[in-house]
Order: sequence, then structure tokens, then C-alpha cells
Amino acid sequence: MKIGVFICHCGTNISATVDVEKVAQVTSKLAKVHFSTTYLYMCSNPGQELIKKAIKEKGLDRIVVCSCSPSLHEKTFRKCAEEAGINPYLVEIANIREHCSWVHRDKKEATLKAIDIVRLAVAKVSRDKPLVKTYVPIEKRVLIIGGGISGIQSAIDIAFAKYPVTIVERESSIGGRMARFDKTFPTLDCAACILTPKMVTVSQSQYVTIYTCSEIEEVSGHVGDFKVKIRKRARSVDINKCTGCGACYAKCPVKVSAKFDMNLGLRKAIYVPFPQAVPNVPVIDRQNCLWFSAKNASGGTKKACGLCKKICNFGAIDYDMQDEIIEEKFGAIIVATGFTQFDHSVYGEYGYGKYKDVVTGLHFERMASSSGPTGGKIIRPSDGKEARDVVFIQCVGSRDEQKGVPYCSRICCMYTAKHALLLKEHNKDAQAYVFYIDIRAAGKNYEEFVKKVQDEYGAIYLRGRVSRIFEKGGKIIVRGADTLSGAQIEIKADLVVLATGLIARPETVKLAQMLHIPYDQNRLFTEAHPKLAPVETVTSGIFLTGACQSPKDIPDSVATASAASVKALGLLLQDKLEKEPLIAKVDRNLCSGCRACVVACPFNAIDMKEIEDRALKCKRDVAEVVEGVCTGCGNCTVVCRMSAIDIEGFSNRQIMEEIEAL
Amino acid sequence: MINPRTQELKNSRAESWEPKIAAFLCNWCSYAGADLAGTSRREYPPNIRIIRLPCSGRVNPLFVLKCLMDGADGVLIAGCHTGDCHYSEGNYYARRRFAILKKLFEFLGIDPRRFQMAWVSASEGDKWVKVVKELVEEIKKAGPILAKS
Amino acid sequence: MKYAYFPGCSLHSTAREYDRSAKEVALALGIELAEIPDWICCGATPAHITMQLLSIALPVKNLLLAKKMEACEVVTCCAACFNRLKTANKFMKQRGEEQLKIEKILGEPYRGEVEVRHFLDVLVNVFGSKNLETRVIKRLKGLKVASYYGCLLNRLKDVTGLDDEEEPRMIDDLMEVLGAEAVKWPYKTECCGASFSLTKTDVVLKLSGDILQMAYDEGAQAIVVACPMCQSNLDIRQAMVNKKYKKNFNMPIIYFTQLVALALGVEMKKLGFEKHMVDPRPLLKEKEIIFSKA
Amino acid sequence: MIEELRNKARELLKTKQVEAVIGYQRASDGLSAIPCVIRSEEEAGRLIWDAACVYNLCGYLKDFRAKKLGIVAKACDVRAMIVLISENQLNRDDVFIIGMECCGVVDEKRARVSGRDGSDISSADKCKSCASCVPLAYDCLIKEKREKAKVSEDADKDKYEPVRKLEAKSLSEKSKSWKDEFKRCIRCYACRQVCPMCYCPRCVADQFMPVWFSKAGGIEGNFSWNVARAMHLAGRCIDCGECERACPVGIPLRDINRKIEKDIKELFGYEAGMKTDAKPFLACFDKNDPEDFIK
Repeated sequence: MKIGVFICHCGTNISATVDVEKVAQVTSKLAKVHFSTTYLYMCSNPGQELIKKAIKEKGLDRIVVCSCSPSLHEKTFRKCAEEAGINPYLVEIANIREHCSWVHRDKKEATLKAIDIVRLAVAKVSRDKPLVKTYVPIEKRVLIIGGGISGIQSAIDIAFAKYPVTIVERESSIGGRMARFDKTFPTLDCAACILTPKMVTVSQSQYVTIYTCSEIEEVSGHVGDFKVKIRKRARSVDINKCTGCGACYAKCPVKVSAKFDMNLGLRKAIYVPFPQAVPNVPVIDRQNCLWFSAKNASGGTKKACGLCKKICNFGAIDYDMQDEIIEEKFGAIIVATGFTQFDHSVYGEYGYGKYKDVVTGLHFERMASSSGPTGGKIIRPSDGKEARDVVFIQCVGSRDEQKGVPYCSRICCMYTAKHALLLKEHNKDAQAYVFYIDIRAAGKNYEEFVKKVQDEYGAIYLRGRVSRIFEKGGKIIVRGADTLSGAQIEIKADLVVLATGLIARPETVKLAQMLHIPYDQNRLFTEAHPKLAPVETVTSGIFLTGACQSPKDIPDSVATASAASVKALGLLLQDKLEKEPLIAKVDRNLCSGCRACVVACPFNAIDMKEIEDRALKCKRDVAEVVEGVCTGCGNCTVVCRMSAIDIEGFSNRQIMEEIEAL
Repeated sequence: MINPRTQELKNSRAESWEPKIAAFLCNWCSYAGADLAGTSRREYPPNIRIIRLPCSGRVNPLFVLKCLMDGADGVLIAGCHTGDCHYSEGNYYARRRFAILKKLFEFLGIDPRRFQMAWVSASEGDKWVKVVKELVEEIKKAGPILAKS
Repeated sequence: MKYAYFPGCSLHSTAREYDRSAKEVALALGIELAEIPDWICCGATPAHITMQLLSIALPVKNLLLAKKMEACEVVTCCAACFNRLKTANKFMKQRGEEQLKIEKILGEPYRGEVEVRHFLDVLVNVFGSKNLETRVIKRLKGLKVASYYGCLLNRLKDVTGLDDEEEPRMIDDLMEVLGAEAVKWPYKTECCGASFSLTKTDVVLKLSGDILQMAYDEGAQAIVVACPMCQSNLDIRQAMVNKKYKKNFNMPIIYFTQLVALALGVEMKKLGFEKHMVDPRPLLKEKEIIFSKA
Repeated sequence: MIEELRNKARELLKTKQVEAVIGYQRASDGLSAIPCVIRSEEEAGRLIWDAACVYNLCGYLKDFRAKKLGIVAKACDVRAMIVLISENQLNRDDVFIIGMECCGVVDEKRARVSGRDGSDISSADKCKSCASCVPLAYDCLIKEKREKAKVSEDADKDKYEPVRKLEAKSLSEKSKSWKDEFKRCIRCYACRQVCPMCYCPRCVADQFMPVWFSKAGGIEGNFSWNVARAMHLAGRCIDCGECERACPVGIPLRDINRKIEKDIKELFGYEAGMKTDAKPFLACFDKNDPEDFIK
């Protein structure tokens, strides 16, 4: 074994505090070290040439480069060694910059430590084994979880590149939150007018498959080869036969409050959530449908309704439809699950969600919408009278470490300003009062918009919190402080609109666990790097877009959607995926088949396999690593009491050798 | 029957003893955190020797045992905060394992200061420095491992 | 049921009727209240704005006295005492230099081992509303009251742990157990002006006046309280409120203990109604809860 | 009771439900019980059952892989079997458990010193703190006719009292006393050989790539071996006490095992050998596991 040690000065970054010549001199005497030298910039072309030359001339077979952190140049030097004919996995980096020269002042101490660091690396490299890179094929299809504006935009981008893409949407139509909005800030385009064309585009694209009423049931596999189980809930209407004529819901005798309209209006038991729904196919709400309730009633004596089935000329109604599990493979996954609203019922000062005339921004959106339940009238839900004095309260749930979430929800300042404007447009006698902590209008034309609402639409902005809301004499009394004037304010309002914050959906944790992607303390999915990899996750092949990563407005959601699509497409364009061979390996002779590794593997990358044991003359189970799935975390090696399973590149022998060299 | 290397250490330590500490760092959070301490030029005592591993879940209790028996005065395991593990769960396993090992060590008379664990994220260069400084201080107080054993 | 009883200064002076009625209730229900010997100031409202150390050391001294009685629970009626004792207890359960300092001052270790309860809590949660209901002799039928909790009884929630901060129900529920009607009103935890009573009386008149007005508007005939300071502001200052704001309030401010005692059949004259500025007796007579010279 | 046991064995062998029954027979000293393998009905008369049946026989099951066996088992032995089943080392369908209601076995070491007459030898320490005389699982149960001696009324109050006492000692005391104990270890590995849970094809102590700890008998190697053994039993040891019984130099190995058992129970609420579908303690986690020891 001939180990070569190459010590980098890194200009003066290393050599100023570490006596590199001394390091070279001392380490050259270490057992198995055949050659040791220094150079000003080892990562530069001449530096790499120096290494290659030394390999050839001195017959080196293993390399230690003493330089910066392996995160920066490990790949560089592996490639360099490979070019000189050495297996790239016989290279180790001794980090004598970030972990030594940059954190110590005393040259003597730093030099001694550097020598120790090199000694560790030499010990490790002496136990390195040549490894062969593996390649895995890529399933050239993308899964998008969530059919809101983010998911739709991602699908459009991927379909444009002519790759197949599947949207899985929980509701009966795609469109998500945006479909419920009236107008969008700051330009006041109507949400439907800009969303509908995109919905139509995806629905008509030959590359896009849309599964509505569907959820992800199970995810396994890895980048290039995700196996996904999707549950398609029974819609009770055959999507292929239905023409969307609407006869069924015209005839349906059942009326229940519409979730889509924030329960402000009614819908039928068979319904499409909104007129522009895609697919424009109704769904039966089995809980409320008379046919199903009669069927479920004991004895079945009740006469079943069945009107919709009778009226349908196309035979599309199918009461016997069952949930269906479909299993498909994808090369990449884009998570676009969006957000939900903060539940303000934790706030006693706002009446614990008990007052009918204290509503959220989304209620206001539905009321403002001309196709909404009130036909565009801003009313008091308690008595249906038109609201005149409306108080808006910002930061409900946001920026509240005690009862809500610590972060700013980013969009509430803007949508509240929009609401104040819409209020005035819908009723010119109305007056908006806005309680705020700070106005955060950092976006193109955002600040101008807020200013316009204040100046031209006469919204009164009050900087302060509301301490109490209560009902008295048919009005909602809002008491709060105006901290700028120092006065206590009491407003007799008709309606109070709470700008409830954006929070993660409750199911995110379950989804994160299925996908093996991290989430933060607020249950928002965590990006791989907050600045340099904002739409990637640490799990390769899984990308994030929209508000499931952090609160976002429509422009930002669309931008991250396109960004995620580019990342996914970049992957699909590869012929095959290179995979580091630093994965687990089983020594069958040592394995007892106790299954501890199978249980402990976070990725289900270990299976049991029955083998014929000649010595014991019987069949027995042993562990077997699924190479494509193993990520090389090494957890299995520790639960294995007999050390029958080990990790290439961080093997027990390598680490024990390092410890001995301490 | 002491390993010759530990004997040598024992002798060299008679005069001016400086603790030697082994640290197992996970590649994704703590190693990067220590890198950040470097890029931010934060100074800390030079007593620590870092062994890079993919995950804190890769640390075998036998590694820790080997360190202490081979003459390291202290051992540190650093990993991602819970929930941040690159492999989603590795640090949870490590936490459970070493909760038991730490208690066992104390039961068998090993100073608990000698074996510590910390969560250091990639953005916590400062925390890394703090952890190392405190650890070195505490192990200095605990004294050389061989003198005690 | 035996408790170390911490009356506090109010219950030995301005709120004697609260003290007396609480003891009557305890007697009637077989709850033993043993007064802590040599109890001192609880720190009340002023101490913690002057000096944190003092505001903890004073109540802890009292808790140490209780500990010597081998009582594991202290009960108090005053909302301010309750709040201070609870706060100090929570503080002493943590460990740090401040705690050591206090132990040094008091010369004894203390780690928050004595539990602190409000008498309301003892009645409703320990004795139990259901049990209480079976003991009611005289139902307070026809009496419409507004339950007023004030600021100290339920705040902060993680300190007192008693009831909801914004919409407490304990007194309301208790009143309904007694047969009275608790009106719905939004001012249960509004500020009465508290210790500004002497220094900035104007503030108290405005705030207490608002409370009286709201109770009146919502149809209450009396306000039920669990804090001597609330009682004194609303009761003693009522005449001044009437004068300043040209009102005609005649709203009795009654301690919950007085009503519980009446319902349990305790004689009216033991309950100190004569000490109120707004005499509750005419109202109670009108509702046939008490009878004149029966 | 013994007749009932013998008849059961005969029946099992006769009906070919099992190929053999592992049980106890009388040793040549006329008092102790030693393991025996009964392969025919005629041999069944050798089977005995009394307080001298100390050994945990589960270890022998490994030697009969994939054969149908009957085994005479006490409550503690069955817990060992449960661990083995959960670790895929034993197929539940392959064993017929003849569960024995047990009133505690003798303390073999003490008996050896004081001589034995079978009746008045105090029971083993592990039995003093054991409240379960009926095994958690069995295919047939043979009931004890004797009244179970008032076993554990106060022992059960705090079964970890001895561990707590050791914990309370100062670090230097602990260090010294354990060093004295481990110094005596002769690395005979009897503790491992007798342990029903030690079934690794090649124990880490015998591996040499890498050498996990010194194989020589110095204090470092001895300390390492004992810690490694204990850690490998963490969450698996069911306190059958066989290791301590087998140790020729008398190292109190149960103290170490029980220390870990106690921590695992107190910190994680986990007990080994209760359910056959339990996940191995160290191969699972809970997001709320304690982490106050982590900076």
C-alpha cells in the first residue's frame, strides 16, 4: 500500500496558522505513507496535475488530500484520482482548513492538530475499498401532489416539455384555494378569469392525467423509481360517461351547506363545487344523499330516492362505485399540497369563533364573489343584512407565539387591503377599519396598492391590537387600542373579518413521513437549503412548491411551481441516475436473521431472504439490502449486534482504524 | 495489559496535560455546522478530533467504548436536531441508544462529563463553538481518563 | 378536607364579610380551614412592580409557614393573594440562581411543594358542584346575577390554571347550581381599575362604571365577585360613579361565598351584608331568598 | 404435578406433535436438576419438576432449528422465548410450551454452599422480585399444587431497590467497585454461552475485522466486553439471571442488566419479552423519547 499525502496551503488560508511543511515532513513518516508534499492551491489545475503526476511516478494507490471541507472539493479530488487511474473511493480528505487553520490562532497547536487530522485520514484511507458507482434507470413521469395553482402550473410546465405528469387532487375538482377567491391583489384581476384557462390547459393536455377525489396512500422507492399507491375515492359518477349537463344536481332534492362557500350557501347532495370545475363532473356526497341514507338505514324499508340516476341520460350515475387503489411509478414527485387557514376559535378575545358575524378572509372572498353564495353582496351572516361598518383584524394566529404560529403569514396584509377595497366597491357607503401590527407590503406594486386603499378608498388603518369583541344590541363591538394616538377605540361594527394566518395542513406530517422529507416545528415542509435549494428537499427527486413550504401568494406560488418543474425535468432528462455506492452490505455468514436492521431502516431498504445454510443444514433467513433504495445512513450497522451489516465508505473497520489513530 | 499507545499517552501526559476528545459528527448538520464555525473564523480550543459519519445513527456504542478505552478523555456525538435528520430518523435512534449508554457509563463509574451528545445544525456554527468550549472545560475538570482509572 | 387558610389583609379588614362567609360555607360543608399562624403580606399588587425578589420572597415565606403546619395545600379567597402565591410557587419550582437567593434570604429550602388553591376551586372542583347541589337548601330562584371574575383570578392561565382567561365559567356554573340565573355578558374579565382606587380614582370610576352599565344592560340584578378589590371598587365607588356619570345604579356587589352560604341555609346575619355600601338585602328579600325578621 | 408433566410429554410424543421434549431430569447428586432431551414415551419417566429446575432451557431450542419441540418452561423462560420469537430466531408453531406454574427456584450458589435438602433453601434473588408464576404464553399449563410462598409483596414494591442503592454511590466508589469486579473476569464467556439471547453466529468479541476491543484479559478489554454484552442485551434481557449464575468468578452481572432494564422501563416504558410482535427496543424510537441529556 502506497499512500500519498497532499497538503494544500490554500494561499495563506491554511499555511498562515498551520506549518504545512512540518505536516508534510511528519506525515511522510507515518506507516504506509509513501509520499507527502505541499502545494499552494491543490484544487487548481496545476495542483491536480501534481497529484496525478505523483500517482504515476511514485506508484501511489491511495490518496489523502489535506485541504478544505470535503463538502467543497471531495468530488474534485476523487475525479482527479480517477483520471490518474485510482479508484475514486480510495481518496480521503483531511479537513485542515474549516476544522483547523480557521478556528485556531496558535501555530504550534494548529500544526499539531493538523498532523492528527491527517493521521486520521491516513488511517481511514488505509481501510478504504475500491467501489463501483451504480446507476439506476429513471421512470420518466412526474407526480404532483395537489391540484391548486402551484400544482397546475407545475403540470403545465412539465407537459410543455412533453413528459407525462399526474396530478393527484383530494377534492372533486382541481383549482384549490385560488378557485375560491374573488379578485387577486394588487392588479385586481378576477381569480377565475386567470385560473380557469390554466385549468382547461391541463385538462386538455395529452400529457396530463388528473386524479380527483384522490389521495396518496403509500410511497416507497427512491429518486427515479418512486412507487406510489393512490386511493381514488368513489365519486359515484362515471367520469367518462358524464357530460356535465347538470340535470342531476338540478333535480336533486337535498340541500346542505356548501363547504366551498364556507357554509354561507347551499349545495345539493350531488354537486360540482363551482361552475368552472375541472373535471366538470359532479360528485355524490354519500353522507347526505337520500339514496345512500335509505340504503344504510336498517332493513332498507325506506324508499330510496334515485332521482339523479333516473334523470341522467348517459347512465353516468353509479351508486355501487367503490374506492379504487391504483399503483403507479414516477421518477420525481412535486409536493404542492398548499395550506389551510388558522382556526381562530382559540382566541377568547375574538369570541372563540362563536359569533356568526365574526368571519375569516375566506368567507369574505366568497361573499365578494359575484358567483358566490351572496351574489357579491357583503352581508352579515347572522341576519343577511348588508354590512356597512366592517372591521378587519390582521395577524390572527400569525406572529403569535402563544396561541398561534411565530411566523408572518405574508399575504394577509395584502388580502386585507384588497378586502377593504372590495368592500367599498361593493357598497360605497361602507367603511373599513383595519387593525394591524405592521403593514408588510413587500412586492411589486404592493405598497402602492395599500396606499391606494387608504387614500382613495378611505380605509381607516389603526395600528394596534383588538382586546375584545362582543355582541351587543345586534352589533359587534370591537374594542382595541390605537397605539399611534394612544386612544382606546370602540367600533360598533356590522361585520368583523379576521385575517387568519396560513398554516400547514394537518395531514402534512403523515405525508412527510411517507415521502421521507423533513418538516419544521410549524409542520411546513423543509427545503434542502433556504437560499440555494429552495424548491428541493434533502430527499433527491422530491421537490416543493407553493404554500406547503412556507406561506406564499399567487405570484410566488407560480414561480416556485415553475422552479420545481425545471428541477424535475432536469432529472428526467438524464439517461440514468448515478448513485453513490456508499451503501449497506450484508455478510450472510454473520447474519442471524434477527430482523433488527429491517425494522430500524428508515427507508425500508432491507428485505429478508431465505437461504440454504449448508453448515446448519437448514434454510434460514438473512438480511438483504435493496441497493437502489439504501441511502447509506448506517443505522442498520448499529442495531446489528453481530456487525453482519456494514456501510461501504464508512465501514466499521475504517472508523475503528480512525479511532485507533486518535 | 494496556495498549502500548495508551501507555505512551499516559507517559506524555504527566507534565502538561491537555485533554484529547473524539467527536463523531453527522455529515449533514453537525459537520457542516463545524465547517460554518470555520468559515466564520470562530476560535475554539484545539482538543477535538472529528470523525465524520453519515449520521449520528451510524455511531456504534462500541466506537464510544473504544475511544474511552484507548485513552480519549472525552467523546462527543453531534447530530441534526430531532426532525431535521437527513435520513429522517437516524438521530432518533441515536438518542435512544445513547440515553441508555450514558446512564450505564455513569453506573459503572465513568464520569458522565466524558460522554456527551449535542444537536448542532448546519446553521449553528456558534453553537458548535459553545459546545466544544464547554466540553473541553468540563473534561479538564474531570481530569485525564487514565489517571482516574 | 383540611387546608391551611391564608386570609390576606383584605379579608381581615375591608372584606371581613368575605372571610366570614367563606368560613361559614366551609363549616357547613365540613371543610376545615386552619389559618396559617403569623401569616404576612402576600406581596399583593405593588410588590412585583417594585422588586421581583420581594414579590416572590413574601409569598414563599407564607408557603413555608404553611409547610410547617404540615399542610400540603393552601387555600385563599382573595384573587390577588391567590395570584401571588401561585406565581411564587411556579417560580420556585424552577431552579436557578434567583431561587437559591430566595432560599438564602428565607433560610430554608423551598421547591414549590405546597399547592395553592382558590376557595372557588375547592368548592367547584374538590368538593364538587354535584355534591354541592345536593346540599342546597334554599335555591336562589329568580336572582339574575352577572359573574365578574376580574383580572387576577384566571390570568395567566399557565400560572393559575383555573379557568378560561377570556371566557371563564366557574362562577356562572356555580350560580346555576345554586338556582340563580347567570346572565351572559362580555365584561367578565374587564379591568375594574384595581389599585388605582386611591391614586387615580377617575380611572376607576370610568372602568367600574362601564362594568356596572354593562351588567345593568344585560339584565343583571347583582354582580357576583371572587375578589375583594373588585368588590370594593364596584361597591364603594358606585355612589361616586352615579354622581359623576349621572346614573342611578343600585347594583349589589356580592361575594360568591355569601350566596353559597345563603343557599346552604346559613343565617343571613352571619354573612355581613350590613357591611356593603349598596345593601343587597332589599334585593334578596324581594327574591324571597331572605326574609325580614323571620 | 410431575406425573401430569410426564403424561403430557408422553402424549405429545405419542401423537407425534413433537419430536422431542426438552425438560429437566435429576442429576447424579440426587438433588439438582439438569437438562434432558426426551425423545420417546419410555424416557418420559425421567422428567422431573421442582424448585431445583433452575436452568433456562430456551438456549437449547437453537440447536433444533425447524424441528417440532416440546419444552418445559417457567414464566421467565417463556419471556425469553417471546424475545426469540420476536427476533425471528424461533417459530412459535415449532414449539409446544409446557408452561409450568412456578413458585420460584432455589439459589443454586447458596445451595451449593449450605448443602441442600430441597425444601428450606431460600429462593433465587430473581424469584424474590418476580410476581408472575404463570407464563405469558403456553400451550398447556401445569398448575402448582403448593401455595406460592409470599414472594414479592415488598420485593415488588421496588424491584430495583438494589440498583438504586448502587446508583446512589459516588462516582469514585462505583468506578472502584466495578473495576474490582471486572478485574476478576477471565473472559471465559460463560455468561454469553448460557444466555438465551446470545445467538450471534459470530460474537463481536470473536471478530477481528475490526477488533472491537482488546481480547486480552486486561481491565480495558474486560470492561469493554462487559459493556458490550450489556448493551447488546439492552431491551432484550428478561432477567433470567443465567449469566450471573454461570459466572465462575461471581461478577454481579444481573446488577448491570437490571440497571439497563430499569432505565428502559422508566425512560421509555419498554419491557422485554412481553409481546411476540414487539419491535426491538433499540431498533425503534418514539419522537418524544427523553433528550434532556443532549445539549
